[in-house]
Amino acid sequence: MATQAQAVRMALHYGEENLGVTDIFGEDVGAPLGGVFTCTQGLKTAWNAPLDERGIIGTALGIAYAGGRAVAEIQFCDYIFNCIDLLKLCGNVHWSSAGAYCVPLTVMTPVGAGIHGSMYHSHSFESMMTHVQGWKVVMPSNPLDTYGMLIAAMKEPNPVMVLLPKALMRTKGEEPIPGEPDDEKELNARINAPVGVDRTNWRPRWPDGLTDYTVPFGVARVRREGRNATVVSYGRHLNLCVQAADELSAEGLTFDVIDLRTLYPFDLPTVKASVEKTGRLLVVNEDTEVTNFGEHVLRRAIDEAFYSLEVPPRLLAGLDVPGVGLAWGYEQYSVPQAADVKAAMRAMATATT
Amino acid sequence: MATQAQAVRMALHYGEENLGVTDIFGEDVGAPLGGVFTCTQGLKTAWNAPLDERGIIGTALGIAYAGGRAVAEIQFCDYIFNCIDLLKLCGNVHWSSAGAYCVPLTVMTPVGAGIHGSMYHSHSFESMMTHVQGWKVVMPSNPLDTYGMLIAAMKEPNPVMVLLPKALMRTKGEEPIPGEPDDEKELNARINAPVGVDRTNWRPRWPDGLTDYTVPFGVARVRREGRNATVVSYGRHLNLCVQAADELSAEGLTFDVIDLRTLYPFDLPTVKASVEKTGRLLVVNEDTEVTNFGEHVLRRAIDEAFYSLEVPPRLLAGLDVPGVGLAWGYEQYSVPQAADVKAAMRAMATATT
Amino acid sequence: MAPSDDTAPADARTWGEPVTDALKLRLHDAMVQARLIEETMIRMMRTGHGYFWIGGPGEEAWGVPLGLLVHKGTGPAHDFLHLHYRSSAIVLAMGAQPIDLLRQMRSTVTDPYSMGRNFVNHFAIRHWNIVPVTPTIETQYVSAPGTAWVQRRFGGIGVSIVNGGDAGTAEGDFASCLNWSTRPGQELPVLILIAQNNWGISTPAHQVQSSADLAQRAGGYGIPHRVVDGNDPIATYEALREALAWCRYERKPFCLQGNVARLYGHSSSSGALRHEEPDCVATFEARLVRESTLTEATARAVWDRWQTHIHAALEQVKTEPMPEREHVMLHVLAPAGSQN
Amino acid sequence: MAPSDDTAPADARTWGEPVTDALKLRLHDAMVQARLIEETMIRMMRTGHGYFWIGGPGEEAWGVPLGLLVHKGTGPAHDFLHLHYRSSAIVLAMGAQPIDLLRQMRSTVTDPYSMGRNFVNHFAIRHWNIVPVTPTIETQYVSAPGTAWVQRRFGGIGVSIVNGGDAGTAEGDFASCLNWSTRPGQELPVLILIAQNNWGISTPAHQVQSSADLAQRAGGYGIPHRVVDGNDPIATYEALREALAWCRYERKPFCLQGNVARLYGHSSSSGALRHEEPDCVATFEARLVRESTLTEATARAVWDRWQTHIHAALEQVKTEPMPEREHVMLHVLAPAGSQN
Ligand SMILES: Cc1ncc(C[n+]2csc(CCOP(=O)(O)OP(=O)(O)O)c2C)c(N)n1
Ligand SMILES: Cc1ncc(C[n+]2csc(CCOP(=O)(O)OP(=O)(O)O)c2C)c(N)n1
Ligand SMILES: [Mg+2]
Ligand SMILES: [Mg+2]
Repeated sequence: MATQAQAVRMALHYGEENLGVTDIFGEDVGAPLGGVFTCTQGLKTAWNAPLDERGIIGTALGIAYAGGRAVAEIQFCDYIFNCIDLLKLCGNVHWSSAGAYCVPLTVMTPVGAGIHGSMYHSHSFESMMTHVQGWKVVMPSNPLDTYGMLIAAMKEPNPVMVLLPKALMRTKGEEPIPGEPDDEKELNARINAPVGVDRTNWRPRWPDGLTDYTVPFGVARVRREGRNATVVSYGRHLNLCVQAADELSAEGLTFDVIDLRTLYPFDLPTVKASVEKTGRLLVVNEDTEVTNFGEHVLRRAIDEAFYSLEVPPRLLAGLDVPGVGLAWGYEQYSVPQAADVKAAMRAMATATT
Repeated sequence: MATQAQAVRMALHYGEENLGVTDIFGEDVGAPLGGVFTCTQGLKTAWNAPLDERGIIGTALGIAYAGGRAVAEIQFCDYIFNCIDLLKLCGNVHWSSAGAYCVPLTVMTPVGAGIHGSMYHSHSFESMMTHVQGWKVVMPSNPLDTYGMLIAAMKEPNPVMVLLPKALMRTKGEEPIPGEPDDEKELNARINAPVGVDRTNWRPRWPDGLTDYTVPFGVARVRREGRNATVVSYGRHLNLCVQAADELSAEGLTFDVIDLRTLYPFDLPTVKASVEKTGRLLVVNEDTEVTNFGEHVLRRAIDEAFYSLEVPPRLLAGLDVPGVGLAWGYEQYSVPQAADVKAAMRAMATATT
Repeated sequence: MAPSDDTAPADARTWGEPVTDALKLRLHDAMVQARLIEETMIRMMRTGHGYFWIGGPGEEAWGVPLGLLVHKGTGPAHDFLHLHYRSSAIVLAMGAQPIDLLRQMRSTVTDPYSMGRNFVNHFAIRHWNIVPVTPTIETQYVSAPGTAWVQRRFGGIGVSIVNGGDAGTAEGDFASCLNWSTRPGQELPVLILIAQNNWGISTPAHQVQSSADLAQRAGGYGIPHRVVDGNDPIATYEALREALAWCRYERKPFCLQGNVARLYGHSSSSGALRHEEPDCVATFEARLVRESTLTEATARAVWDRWQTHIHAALEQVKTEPMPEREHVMLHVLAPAGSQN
Repeated sequence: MAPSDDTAPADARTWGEPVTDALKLRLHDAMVQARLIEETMIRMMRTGHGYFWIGGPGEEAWGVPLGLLVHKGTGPAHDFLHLHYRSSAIVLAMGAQPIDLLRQMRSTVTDPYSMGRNFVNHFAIRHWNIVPVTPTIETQYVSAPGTAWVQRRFGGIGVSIVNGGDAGTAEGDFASCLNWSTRPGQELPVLILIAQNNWGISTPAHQVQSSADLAQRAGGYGIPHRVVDGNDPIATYEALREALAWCRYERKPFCLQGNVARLYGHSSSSGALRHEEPDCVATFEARLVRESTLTEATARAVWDRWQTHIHAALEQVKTEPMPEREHVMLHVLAPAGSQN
């Protein structure tokens, strides 16, 4: 099975060949490194940008204006915060020009904690980004969705922000990406750049059968079905929720576990239907908890299904600290861990009304 | 009565004289203009910065490091979005340095719509800013609070973001600022720079009796008391809520109208107590509605007082559009207006359970 | 579809027609038109037919020559323009209809640039590659390398032209433009303009700029640069012609600064009052009369013709509808299949 | 309270002691110390005593001379340092304790710079005006004018020193620093350093920089500038001495670039393997031996002494506690009365 990084690579390759992608660029995105997480190894349109995030987003916008199609990477979302004005511009071009221009552009950036990244390789970005208009915002939890949402992004006439949970970069999926070789070793041999040797003459041998597999925006996926509570999550923490649901079934507790996948526009009907069924709602993410995107999910769910709620709907999110510290304890106690997720789900399912 | 702009001016004067303020700076903040809203006219430490918001925030941080105390202005919050990384840095210096450094710094910036400002003089900023850690965030609704919260800001060892509703800049308060002359004409003659003539030799004659009047952070003010619902707001919209409450009393509906004043940390106990009393909660602001600070207020209120809620708590906020358009209709239909506020309050108070 | 006048000259090393009397008259005509439109819009603001005015009166000798020299059309074969809010003379000299500027000034729903959403002089004209004018100062300098990058790959003679004020060069984005335009072996055809009017709102340049010659900053990146008297349309025209030929055929950046006037102050916020600054239209007209290229009577006729034209346009605009509730949510997201 | 060694020289026009044999030995000693600490920390990372390593081996000839020349102390009378993550040699030459770097490397709660929160080499030393090293590239260049502004007003000879890499100069913040340091009549005493190692992670400088001489960008702002061989501690020392004297007494900016080596690659992410680059410590030591300033035996003794010192420090650090739950929310907000 492909890893998330390999899924990105294959999707971008498909985009270069079939969806008009002209430029894949960012810091260290080109040869020889192919991205700090190897996501852009071997791609024919990949190139190294100057160390200037504002220049990256601005250039990407210009490429879109001129009819190109860029996939721009910000090396870590931790370094995107000097560009929020430019993201806003990308998102308002179509509206402010009364439809004259559009901004077909994909930005991808690794997010979240989980790799001992310290204060500046652990940021989350979904709360701030969903507050920026004119973008679609996605955050996959597995390689297959990563592939399918990147394909969707490269077909979009609007800017799309693809948030890649960095802790999942090397994680394999449970479902194959259509067209990937059955044999993992073969996949690695074909598309992983060799390590420890000169890569100058290395070329990938892309799998032949890659497809147009597309995950449409705005459609959640129900990963587990159950009765006792609804859990809404995405990205890395979605997997913790699934795991906890499986474990809690031993205690007789079952959950609807909803993988939002797209955060803007998010799939309210699916959330609503589930809450109406279970009467309980827990939203889980790892962004800091003040003005957190999960609070938006809660608010919209309350708007739609307040009278179905038996107990207070809750958010489990990161502590409101200025950063995730490097030492083990900081991450452990400021970012929800597997045990915290499980405890919060159990509490939600068993809270007395 | 002093206007909000005059309140700022007097508070900053008090700060220069008594609270160690060394630099008041930003674009066009110095003579001869004294700020695009006249907030910094006549101040002895005011100076004009280069047109570079990143330089402004960076320099302000440096001034704090070196033991100075700056009040930096971003001309409109619409132009602060290229500095979010620097605001985050200001907010994490104390934590990341394990307490070695602090960042005593006040940033003030005009926010919100209401002056036909079009797409880039109408932004709100509280949702994004409350998601940035390490800052206190305030948004006054009247000149007296503006004065008192600026005084508090200039005493703080932490960075404070003062969001000034731009539509209130020329609005007078109902309560005098301690020390301001009783006669409004006298106040104007003393501290308003002359219009249409050369200001080179103009000097303000500051009122003698200005005081240390301080509005503590984190303390809301209940502006109206009532039974039928709790309304939480701040800034410009708080006044619309008060007005609506007064009008709706004719219909026999009364409200607790809470002026949060400080958004971070916000006064949850006051909100909670009120919701427990009224059983109904409406939060009103003008920021766009997705991942909106008002959703945080709702979430915390639900955490604390879910079982007191008789009907769904609601948020009334701006539409999720890429900007407030210039033509009358855009602002009218995308930003909550007085009639919308009144209708939402009536609906909240009268919703059947 | 896009009008396109693909008039690449046979001799690949020059660009634009030489200065003749006919050209001088065209320059004069376009300068008068631009001035009158701006003055009309200032009056509209004063009389309640618009909320806010900002624009370029005083920059006609800088803008008109550029407008005449643009290789206009759609797509990378043609020039891209990344402009700011004082660029009306450029856009009008390219052939924009006066009535459309008045529409944006009045925020009518018929405003083709923004449907009444943006301030006046915030153009967005896709068929001429005029990308949306950003209200944020200097951000146009980071999108310009993007269009130029596509043009570099495309080949041809299309360049990207970016225009902005002096104070704005303090934003790091100006430096980003210089840097991205000069990656070794990947140099970009960007004409980097600076309209030096010695002010940023109320802040005089000498308080915040180490030197009035801002173009020399390009020198640190090996970019050829020059300062020209932006009040003299002939000087400007010649300088732009040369600079554009360089960018087009060398496929490399050039930085040109024009020293211009801010004739009505910053904007309506500061009253839009007439200031004691050089008036390039009057000076140029006097010179043409002195040189007998123009008589006073023909000059007067030019003013009258545009005055009449603009008056009629204004009357028309006053009858046009304003945006309503149903326009608010239009264009929030582009529909599938949209393209530039 | 802050240690302070206010040793302003009598002759106001020079700064720092001249190069003598004694000084050369001090330079050598400090360079060895810095190298050994970095190599120890790389080993710590490999053996599980730290999650991540980034640092400055290869930049000793650039950092040590600066560390010796800093006017160290607290407050605007002394120098402020706005450093980046390859600045260990500077901080060690100033007198920082090796054990403290090891503490940060191991993320112990005793780490005095960040209490185990930040990556190694992210210093924050208030008593020496070393402001927190920012993990964000180049933002130190926008805070430096702020401390220098206070120093300008304060008078005296304190300056602000900002250090960063070559690739980072592409961020607009580098230009902001040049601009804010040169407002006419308000020039700031900032020593603007660039450590040019020809790489930004995996991206070679020649792909993204128009010229290897980045200091010349300062020329566009009228700032004197110079490039020095950053592998030669004597050349660096002399250049820094001069540059610092200029900043201190002219109260104006200077831009100095040092061409340095990146001896162990970017960081532990790229393996922290030894690269084929000039080794300034070995070269300098060989030269001192050749010049008979040092014997091979005394040189060996220097290495041994530091090795022993560092080994003991490491053993100590291994016994120290890690942050726990109660440390997470400490320092989120500064308590009332806090001051710098
Ligand atoms: C990023 C940003 N900051 C601030 C402003 C507010 N503002 C509008 S125009 C202006 C002055 C611009 O001066 P300059 O660049 O010289 O252009 P000029 O108006 O003189 O033509 C300022 C500060 C803005 N629009 N964008
Ligand atoms: C704003 C920002 N963007 C990206 C990064 C990721 N990053 C860390 S080091 C580095 C390369 C820096 O190169 P240079 O400035 O030359 O310094 P060097 O590491 O070579 O000393 C990058 C891109 C970052 N830390 N901050
Ligand atoms: Mg100007
Ligand atoms: Mg480097």
